[in-house]
Amino acid sequence: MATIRSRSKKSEADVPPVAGSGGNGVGPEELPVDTDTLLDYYRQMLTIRLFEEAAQTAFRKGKIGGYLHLYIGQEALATGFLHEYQTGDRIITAYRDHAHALLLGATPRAVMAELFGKGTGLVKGKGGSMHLFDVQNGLWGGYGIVGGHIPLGVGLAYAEAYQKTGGIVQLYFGDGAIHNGAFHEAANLAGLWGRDGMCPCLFILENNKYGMGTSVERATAMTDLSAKFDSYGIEHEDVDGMDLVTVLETARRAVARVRETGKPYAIEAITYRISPHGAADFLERYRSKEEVAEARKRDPINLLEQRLLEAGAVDEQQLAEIRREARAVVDDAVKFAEESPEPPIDELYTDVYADSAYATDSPVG
Amino acid sequence: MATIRSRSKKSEADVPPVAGSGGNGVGPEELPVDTDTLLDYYRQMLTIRLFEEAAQTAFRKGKIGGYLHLYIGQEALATGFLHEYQTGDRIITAYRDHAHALLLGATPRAVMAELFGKGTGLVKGKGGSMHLFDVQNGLWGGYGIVGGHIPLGVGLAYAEAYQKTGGIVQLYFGDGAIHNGAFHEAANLAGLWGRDGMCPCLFILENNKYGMGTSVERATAMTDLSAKFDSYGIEHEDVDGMDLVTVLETARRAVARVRETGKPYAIEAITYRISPHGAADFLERYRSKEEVAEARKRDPINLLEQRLLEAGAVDEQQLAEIRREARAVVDDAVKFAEESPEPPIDELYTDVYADSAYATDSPVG
Amino acid sequence: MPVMTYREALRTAMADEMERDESVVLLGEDIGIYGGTHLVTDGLIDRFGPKRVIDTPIAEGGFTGAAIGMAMGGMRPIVEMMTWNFSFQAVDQIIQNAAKVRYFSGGQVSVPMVIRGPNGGGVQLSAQHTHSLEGFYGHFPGLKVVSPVTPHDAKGMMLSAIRDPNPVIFLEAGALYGTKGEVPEGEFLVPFGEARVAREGTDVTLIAYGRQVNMLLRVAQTLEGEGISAEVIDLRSIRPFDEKTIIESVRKTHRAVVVQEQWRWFSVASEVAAIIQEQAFDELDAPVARVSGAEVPAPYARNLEQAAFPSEIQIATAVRRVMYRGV
Amino acid sequence: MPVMTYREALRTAMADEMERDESVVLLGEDIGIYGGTHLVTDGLIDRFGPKRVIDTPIAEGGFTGAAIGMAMGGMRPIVEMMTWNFSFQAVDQIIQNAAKVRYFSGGQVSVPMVIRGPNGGGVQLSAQHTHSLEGFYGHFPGLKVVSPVTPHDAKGMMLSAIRDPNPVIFLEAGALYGTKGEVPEGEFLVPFGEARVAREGTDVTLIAYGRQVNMLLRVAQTLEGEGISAEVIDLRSIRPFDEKTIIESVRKTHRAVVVQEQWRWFSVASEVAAIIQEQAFDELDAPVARVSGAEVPAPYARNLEQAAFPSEIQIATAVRRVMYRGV
Ligand SMILES: Cc1ncc(C[n+]2csc(CCOP(=O)(O)OP(=O)(O)O)c2C)c(N)n1
Ligand SMILES: Cc1ncc(C[n+]2csc(CCOP(=O)(O)OP(=O)(O)O)c2C)c(N)n1
Ligand SMILES: [Mg+2]
Ligand SMILES: [Mg+2]
Repeated sequence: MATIRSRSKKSEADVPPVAGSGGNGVGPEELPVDTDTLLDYYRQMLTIRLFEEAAQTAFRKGKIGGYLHLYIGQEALATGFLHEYQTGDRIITAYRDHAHALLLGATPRAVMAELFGKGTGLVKGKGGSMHLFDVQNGLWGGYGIVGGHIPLGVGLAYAEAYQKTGGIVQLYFGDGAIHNGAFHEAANLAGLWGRDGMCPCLFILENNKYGMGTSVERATAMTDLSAKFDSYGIEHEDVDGMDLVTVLETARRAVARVRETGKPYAIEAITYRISPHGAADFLERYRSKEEVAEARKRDPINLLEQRLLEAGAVDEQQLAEIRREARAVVDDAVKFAEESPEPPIDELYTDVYADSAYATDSPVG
Repeated sequence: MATIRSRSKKSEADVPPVAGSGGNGVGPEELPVDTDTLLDYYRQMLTIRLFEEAAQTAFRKGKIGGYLHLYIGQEALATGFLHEYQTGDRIITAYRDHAHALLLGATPRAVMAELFGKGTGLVKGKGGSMHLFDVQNGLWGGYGIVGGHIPLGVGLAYAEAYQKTGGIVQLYFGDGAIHNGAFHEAANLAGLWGRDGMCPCLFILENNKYGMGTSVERATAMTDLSAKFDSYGIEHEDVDGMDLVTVLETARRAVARVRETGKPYAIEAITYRISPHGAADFLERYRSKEEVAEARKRDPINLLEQRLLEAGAVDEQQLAEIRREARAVVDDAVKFAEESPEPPIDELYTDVYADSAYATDSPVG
Repeated sequence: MPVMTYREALRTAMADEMERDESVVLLGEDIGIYGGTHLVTDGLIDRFGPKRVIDTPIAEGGFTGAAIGMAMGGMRPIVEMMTWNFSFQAVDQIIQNAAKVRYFSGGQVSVPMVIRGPNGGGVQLSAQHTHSLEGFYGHFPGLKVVSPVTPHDAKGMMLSAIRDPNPVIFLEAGALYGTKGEVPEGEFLVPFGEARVAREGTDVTLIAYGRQVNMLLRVAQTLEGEGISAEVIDLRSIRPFDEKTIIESVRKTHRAVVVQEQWRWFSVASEVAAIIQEQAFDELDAPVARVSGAEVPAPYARNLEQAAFPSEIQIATAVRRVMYRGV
Repeated sequence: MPVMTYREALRTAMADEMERDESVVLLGEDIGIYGGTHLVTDGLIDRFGPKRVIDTPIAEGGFTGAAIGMAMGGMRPIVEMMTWNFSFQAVDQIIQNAAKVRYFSGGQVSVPMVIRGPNGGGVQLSAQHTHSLEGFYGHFPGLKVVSPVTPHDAKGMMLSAIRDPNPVIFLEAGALYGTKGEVPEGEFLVPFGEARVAREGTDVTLIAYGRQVNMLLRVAQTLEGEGISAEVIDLRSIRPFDEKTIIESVRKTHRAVVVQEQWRWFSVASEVAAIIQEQAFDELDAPVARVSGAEVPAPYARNLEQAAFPSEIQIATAVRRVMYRGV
């Protein structure tokens, strides 16, 4: 099935180049990345956006259960960093994971079917929105416990180095997770192992200003979050996570650095969660409508559209075509999900242990 | 029973003054703290030393069970900081806690009896070496899980502020504990609560160079441990923990600051564990004999003795008298512990719940 | 008697105690400005201010540990676990400190605190967000563990929990926050360690706690049509545990079925079966039957999740089996 | 057969597998330069170097989580818990990730790892350092949990554990590191899920695991003098669990006593009693009796600690009770 990935699927030998590596002084009129690539990413981001809006609608209709966390406002971030994905790399993130799955090459059909809890879903309907896995395309999950996946990412990075795969780990986590002990213990290990080149791990802190309803300012007295990496001897920088071009440039440098050195490196990406925390969290007492409206002005998709238009790289008609195409992909995914069968009941008892010979399933004793 | 505390027992109104509050430029010939106080502390430190050496002997004879962690080399540290103890303050530390208990006023008899597991022990023989508690004198324990008591200390500090007691918390922990998530989560809370003056907590990091057999350098890539408090907006300073006079001066300023502001503050005390990690850990592959010998040159008790002698504040005869006295106190404690009865078996079932009405003790079903 | 939801019953109990006793404070993630993700603490920050309704960072171990310190220091903190699934991050604090510090201090300190939040599954939250932890926490001396199912007990047991001088693990029926019931006004305490006979019967004793009690009541109704008179016992309190009510019932019915959402191995149902065979061996006409959750991490898909939890059909089948009715 | 200590048996198994399979690595506190606080890993850093014998900071959650990541990534890490008491800091990683990630990834990943270390009490380590966690971890599907008592099984089960494609909780009998026994050379695997009949008998079945098995053997000896022939079963494996061996034995003896160091409530002994009454109800001549640790945090004083654990006298008394011999 169709994926939303770059038309020219990347391989190690064939990473689409990001032009203008200097990348500072990027003004709205000049585009340091080649236009085809940007247009392709525009299409991907838009598809993700429409995909998630469709998911939200389905959630409201009761077709999706559990929790549903949308990435609306943050699309440029994963898009920019996953641009640097190479076969063998491992990507790991929290529960806000739809974009990561789609960008890495899971089909919209399989992802939507997973949200619908269908047997055709990316993880057979067993994980749902929070637990997208697509190991063959580099996605090592989707985790629901804040902070809990961070040590896993550091261990995956050790494995990359130990096995000399040349791969790195991209480890995504939120501003809320940085106050969790799991982050600190893992970052300390990363710093330690990195001294010997044994931790090619890129920490990507998605600072979207809130952990659920708690702003960064109300969660810590020291709000320069990336500076917390100083405690572990891990170098870091900040990036404007709303601007795809800037993200692409930063990602290129950062990923190359980690790949070369085997040492961890950290990025704090400043972004904003435009959607509510979860699709069911309509009460938003912790922030004002004005604040959200203000943030929308820097919506990464609009920002990119603006740039493309201003640079004359695209016209309204082409944009309409891209929108139509994205909409069709999403509609197809929803239809597929709707029509797919539930997982067979036997699936309840599979995948508990890796050696299927053994099971302890006797609920009725 | 006799305690080893200052002859003139302190009260809030009556804290022995530390002279020469400026305290910098302290040379060996001038003593900025009054001589009687220093002599008193010399006596206390010596008593602690002899007490622990006696405990070690008893451990080797099998009279003390479990773990026994000695404070040898670090005595100046607790002595200096607990000088600032005022009624209502709360002191909390890890398992290396004999000095803290003795300095706060537990009798050597009760502490030694605890180590011997006797019913006359400080906690009735139920806790042992790692769990000394003497709440009426301000000692809120003795804890055995590395990092685990740090959040408790922060909560105790919140309670002090909430109840407006004027008290503060002195929270001791080791260089090994700083890599534990519990430290980071608690320090972050302390920083946050401190913004509103709700966390009068003095963090005292006892950097004795090793967490068991792991040196600071092998435990983290960023070895300036006190700088880790920067992540939480907590100010900090380092102190030479081997020199009582310096510690006294630092303690005075630090405690006053915490008491006035209700904000946390942190001290990294540079010290050295001369004794093995635990009394049973005779294999010391992780450090050289030379290193330990070198450290012994700055043994805090010798250092103080030297100072007192050089300043002419004491002569050899007086020192011999103090030694004799300290020895007598320790001998008496050992004798008391030996002769005390085991706890009555009924004690097994008490203190599980605070409402004794209820118990679930039916081991034989 | 006024009718209120389970959620309101909890909130009323906490607010009443906060009015009465200044040492009671709340801590947790988003319990203040956000109002609590399940709105249990809604409005309390406005009434009691941010020093008593403390929003915390996402650090369950840290703030639970701090609350233990507060409790030792003379306060009465109530910690909200946004859901009990997150309490695994606080297990070290709960077990190593809260449950034991009284003992290893030789009785010098106590830890009067409540840790509360929704427990159990049923809304497709999948593996990391679905646990029933009664047996898990109930194993440890030093803790008390309760699990009320009615709004009445939610209030009465919350009042008891707050006043209890020990750490109380308060497992709320997360799926039932919106259910309504009669709740006495003012101060009334439901004591711990007393099971509730939710329905009287003579042929078989059905035992559960939490939302499975409601299932048992429905099954009992069904069985009545088959001429089986089922007694339903709501344990309410897991530690302390009311052996007496169960044994008395089994002495009458001679048969028992225990139902739980949690996994079977080393669980509450194991213990109940063990106790009954120990204390009513000669009275039993059939082995005690157990119906538990499937031995798998909770799945997401609705059909799988439903299959993972005890169903009324499974329970009825188990009852018929212990009644030796053809199944 | 060569004779070696329990400690050496474990070390041999790990070293052999490390020779055979480069993906096997060790992580833990002071397992390298220090040699391991119980010397189980002594010398291994010299043989295999610091990239395979990894000394960690004191951060059980962090390094256990990292090891889970390594296992997912194709390695076979063995994590040492210096003692299992410290594993409470790693519970979130063990339960939320190690036990479940295979399931919630729909089978896309596996977690072939071992977490090992000393478990149980008996050397006056008091409340925070004394736990028997078989039932605690055994509750969770996705984990395997074993507890060998002989040097023979220590080696044979460690080999099985390392090769197992699942996370294995390996609970060593901490008090027995120095005990000696015959251990076959080379590669031999003791499979999980098979209990061991440590002594044959006809009158009563005594069931335990870990160091209590040795007590049972001594009690059986004593009882022989009273004309009671006791069969002793060493469970060895807690999850998977060998119901068959137990039931077969009880079908023969008609009586059973289960002994454990852990607390009684919601424990291994609860489950064993429940299983026996479920599957051998008509065969039982007396209720299954349980002897467990006292329901208190472990005390320090020697006399109290001794009173807190099952004694041979208590066990013999329980046996006489199920035999209806005057007690
Ligand atoms: C340990 C834990 N505590 C609480 C939660 C509930 N929870 C889910 S998401 C969330 C906020 C996380 O914020 P952040 O890390 O900033 O990620 P974001 O949602 O902003 O992407 C919380 C508190 C959880 N999943 N895990
Ligand atoms: C969570 C935990 N892990 C491991 C241990 C075992 N242990 C006891 S003391 C210790 C070293 C602690 O070092 P540090 O904090 O520097 O204190 P020090 O012993 O030097 O005073 C370790 C690893 C423990 N008690 N708790
Ligand atoms: Mg966030
Ligand atoms: Mg140290």
